[in-house]
Amino acid sequence: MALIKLTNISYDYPNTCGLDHLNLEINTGDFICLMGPNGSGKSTLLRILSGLETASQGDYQFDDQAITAAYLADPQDRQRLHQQIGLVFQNTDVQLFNTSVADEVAFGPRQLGLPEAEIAQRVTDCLELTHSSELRDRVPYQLSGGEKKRVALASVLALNPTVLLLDEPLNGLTIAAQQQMLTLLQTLQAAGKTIIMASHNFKQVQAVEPRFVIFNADHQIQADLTAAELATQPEQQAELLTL
Amino acid sequence: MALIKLTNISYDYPNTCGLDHLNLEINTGDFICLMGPNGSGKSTLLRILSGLETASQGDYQFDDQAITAAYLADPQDRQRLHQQIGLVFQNTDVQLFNTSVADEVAFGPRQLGLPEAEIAQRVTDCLELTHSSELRDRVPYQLSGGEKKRVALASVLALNPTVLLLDEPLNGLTIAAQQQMLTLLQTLQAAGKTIIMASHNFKQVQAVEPRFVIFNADHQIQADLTAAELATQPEQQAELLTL
Amino acid sequence: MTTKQPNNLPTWLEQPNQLTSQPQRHNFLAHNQQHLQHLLARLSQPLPAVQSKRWQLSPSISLLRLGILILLIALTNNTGWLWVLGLLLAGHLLQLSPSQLRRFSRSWLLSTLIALLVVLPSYWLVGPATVLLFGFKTGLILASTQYYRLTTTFQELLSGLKTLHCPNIFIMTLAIAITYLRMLGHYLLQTMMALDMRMVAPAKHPYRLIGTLFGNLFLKSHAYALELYAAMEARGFNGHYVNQPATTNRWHDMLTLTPYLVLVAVFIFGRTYGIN
Amino acid sequence: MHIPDNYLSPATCGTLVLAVAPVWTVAVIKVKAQIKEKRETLPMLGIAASLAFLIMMFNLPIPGGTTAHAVGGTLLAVLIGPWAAVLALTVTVLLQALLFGDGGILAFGANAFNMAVIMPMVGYACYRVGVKFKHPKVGLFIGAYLGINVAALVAGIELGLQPLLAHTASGAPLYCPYGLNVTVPAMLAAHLLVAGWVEAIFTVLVYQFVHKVAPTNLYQVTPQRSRRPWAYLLGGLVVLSPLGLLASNTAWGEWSPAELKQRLAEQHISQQAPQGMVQGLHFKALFQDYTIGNLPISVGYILSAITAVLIFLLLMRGLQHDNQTTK
Ligand SMILES: Nc1ncnc2c1ncn2[C@@H]1O[C@H](COP(=O)(O)OP(=O)(O)OP(=O)(O)O)[C@@H](O)[C@H]1O
Ligand SMILES: Nc1ncnc2c1ncn2[C@@H]1O[C@H](COP(=O)(O)OP(=O)(O)OP(=O)(O)O)[C@@H](O)[C@H]1O
Ligand SMILES: [Mg+2]
Ligand SMILES: [Mg+2]
Repeated sequence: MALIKLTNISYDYPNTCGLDHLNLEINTGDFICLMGPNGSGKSTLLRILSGLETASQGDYQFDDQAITAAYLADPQDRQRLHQQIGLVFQNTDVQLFNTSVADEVAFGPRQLGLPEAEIAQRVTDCLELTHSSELRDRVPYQLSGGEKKRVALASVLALNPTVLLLDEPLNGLTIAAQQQMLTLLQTLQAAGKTIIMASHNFKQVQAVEPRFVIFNADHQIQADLTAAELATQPEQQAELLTL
Repeated sequence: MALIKLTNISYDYPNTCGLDHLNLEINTGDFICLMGPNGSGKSTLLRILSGLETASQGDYQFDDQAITAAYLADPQDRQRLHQQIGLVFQNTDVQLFNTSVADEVAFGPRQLGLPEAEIAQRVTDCLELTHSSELRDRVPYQLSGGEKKRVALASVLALNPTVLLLDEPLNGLTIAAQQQMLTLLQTLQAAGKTIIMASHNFKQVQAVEPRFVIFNADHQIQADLTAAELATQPEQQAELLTL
Repeated sequence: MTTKQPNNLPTWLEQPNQLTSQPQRHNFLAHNQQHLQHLLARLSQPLPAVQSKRWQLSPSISLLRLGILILLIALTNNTGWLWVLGLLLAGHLLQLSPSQLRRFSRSWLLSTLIALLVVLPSYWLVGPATVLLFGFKTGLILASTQYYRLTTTFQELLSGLKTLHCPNIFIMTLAIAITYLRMLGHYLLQTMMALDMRMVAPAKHPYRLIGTLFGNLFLKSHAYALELYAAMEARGFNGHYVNQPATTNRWHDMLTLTPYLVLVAVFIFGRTYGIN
Repeated sequence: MHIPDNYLSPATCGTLVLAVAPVWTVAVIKVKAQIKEKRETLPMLGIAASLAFLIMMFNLPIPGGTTAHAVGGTLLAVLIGPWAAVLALTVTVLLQALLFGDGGILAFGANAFNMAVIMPMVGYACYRVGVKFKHPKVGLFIGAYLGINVAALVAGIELGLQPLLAHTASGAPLYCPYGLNVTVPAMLAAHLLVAGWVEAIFTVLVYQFVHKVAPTNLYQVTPQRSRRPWAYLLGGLVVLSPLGLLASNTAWGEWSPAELKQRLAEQHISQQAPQGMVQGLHFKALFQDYTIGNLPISVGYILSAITAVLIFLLLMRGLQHDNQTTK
């Protein structure tokens, strides 16, 4: 049974289209990379998956539960969904709001009411995993662009969500840092997490062999290829390289 | 005579170092790409160059004029500097503040008091150059990440500055859009503009053969190589590929 | 390209979470998000809701007209007068498109109703006449302000105030405030969403959270203030907004204002003859 | 707290605008000096205005399931300085009145007076006292609580005076139909019990956050060099005081208890003047309705105003820091 199932999802912004009749199935443990032109709807899809918006039309099933506006209006259900899904925003600025990086990472676990010792453990672990231990006592909004990205991931990881949604997490990172992050994501996938990320860096992402879901400029899914399938289609590959 | 001359520039944030004793000379018509690890000081340097901050220490000469705190305190001098230097911020969100993309691009020329016909012309041209004509009537803050980047560049271009500072302009763009933008920048350079950009995409940027100024993690310049020099140093090149 | 040795995950990250859920009485975040979205929708409207091509008033005149109208309504206690003013207003309302008119009526009725609810208890204190008169006047005032709001953009308001010689520092502040309202509102909305994503349990200290939210908003806006202002300066801003020159006709202006001036005159001089 | 149109008589509105005008003048002068020192004050003004707007539209949960909202007057005063806060809040109030229908357009002066002048000033004064005694947070808490309550009290008085100021020949009120005995308790009860606490807690928490992360972003008091603006303000108030005569048939809010009682009785609102006012107004006996001897009324007004200003100055003097340490 698919973990996430989207049937005929459309999303309309007040005067533009966001998504147009999408169908998508995602299984537990998948590593998915969303690609496509600017403005094709990748961020919109991630926001719908995270429950921040509800689709204008169509059906979104998460773990056999229909995620509707009514479901999300219930605070308890909403919480349960957010415990399972973590989202790193495209603009990480909006995501960091605490007084120190350590507090930022501790925020989620603290909400859960975990014992302080465990919270401290999680903070240390997450900062280490994202190579940002040395930022621990800095003020989040004063970090550089790439540093913010890493702290944002750490703060989401600390909640240990089963599904990780990442909106262009590689943006603004150096190539080396991109590789580190991809390796981390791969490790998380190996541990059973489902990872859905948007990215334009086909070259880098290819190394972790994700399943590519490719949007076209009309806000539709144009292709949906596993790494194995992609390997047999050199012309597709060439196209992606210059997308 | 160099257009921009930095001598022994340091910049200290309240509790971290931003830049450490930088020396740099930039000539009219240069195309410079700043590279380096996250948090190495690229954005800080661009902010100093644009006159947003003044260095804690050292000397910044622009067009034979020392840019000091006192110089910048004078509104007229400040304005003169700003007319020559345009900056696209790393976080484009802060840069877009009008109610429509067309107004956004028209803002600068209108402030300069140009006739309406010329303003309209500039708006059309700039939107075309950045391939964003179809965004004309959209609300800037509702654009997708990549669209914002292009509109931000258009709005700076409309002022026709002689020096363009671009903080990670390729971020969030598709590979195709990155190439378009680089081509545009190359054309601008050919027209005599000086271009200084920060980027992590060595692969893409290499195509336009810029001069690479490379920072190390200690906020210093580690290397300063023209494209020709780089071509003769394969080991440097390999290092940059994974930076 | 070689990927490095996968780093080992801590054990807590390898096991799935135990889902918990605690009851929560009300969700202030969701509530406020809705509010903000409404505000942003209103702010992002680049054109006035209603724009008449033939009869474009200069912004200062429409502001003046609004002032005169409200003042007249507030000053008079004569129902006949109010009737005339009401007719004038209704004439203006005719210019609205049907959908706009519906929108107008909805918000107008609602606000008038609220105003009436407040005054209603005074029925037992001072009798029905006061309540009626008050309701009538308030309704008219609300209608005229509502009409003004529907037909005026922020830019027009600014240039209107400017023509009326409002101090520059006020105009500047107002202009920046409107601009920023959009940006900060958007930022606040996004931050609330991000917060929402990590609100995996009811907030133990909702107020601390709100303090964090707004403290953060202030600091961020402080930083934004500097950057945006610099960005504006970098694009030629020098403390004065240069507006798109409005294409208005002085004769139209005067013509539209005439009925109001006549009314004012009648109001002032009519007093001696007992007209109102 | 936002007074809509038609609740206050135009005369009251006009008087209040004139009363705030000198404050605005001083604020502009003060802020211009502040801008010269710190350029970012200019954009900060606009930002603070929009911040205040957002604060006022943000619903805060209160026990019992309903919501309230803070105003943020005291908070802004502490963050960007009291005079800048006056300007910023004025702009917020204007914006709300013109574009969002919160608060009236004619009542703009009254709303500005309550929320943009009284609130930040009272709040900031308390905060300064707190700082002086090394307990800024306590000062701030009290300031925020007091600030909003004083503002509510003033709003209540403004509203409650209307039946006395403007009524038809038969005594039917033309504007707000409730007397002081209704409006003041109503406004105060709501604010003393709920809104005041919300405001105070909110203010302190935001302050705490900013203080922890970036204490340098708080408004730093520069040692006072010139007292000119105060002089302008006070001078302006002295000159304006005869306006009290214009505002209504009798100067508003300054009836003798007997007259008050008679007026209230006239309207069958209350057969007795509120007890507090009977006592509170006794000092008027000294001046006998400001008519001292045989002087014309307006001169009497000016004299009274000067007296008030002197008392005010003396108070200020007493509260000021000494520039040189006295040994
Ligand atoms: N808040 C909004 N209001 C209105 N339209 C929006 C909004 N956000 C996005 N859009 C529009 O919806 C479409 C999809 O946007 P989305 O952000 O999902 O694109 P994207 O694929 O993430 O692009 P990018 O690669 O540039 O981030 C775009 O045309 C965009 O302009
Ligand atoms: N406002 C600030 N306050 C304090 N420290 C800051 C601030 N902005 C940046 N820094 C710090 O200064 C250093 C240089 O930052 P800068 O933004 O210039 O890096 P960068 O090279 O642009 O990095 P990136 O590639 O991630 O954008 C970093 O260590 C960063 O944490
Ligand atoms: Mg996106
Ligand atoms: Mg940077």
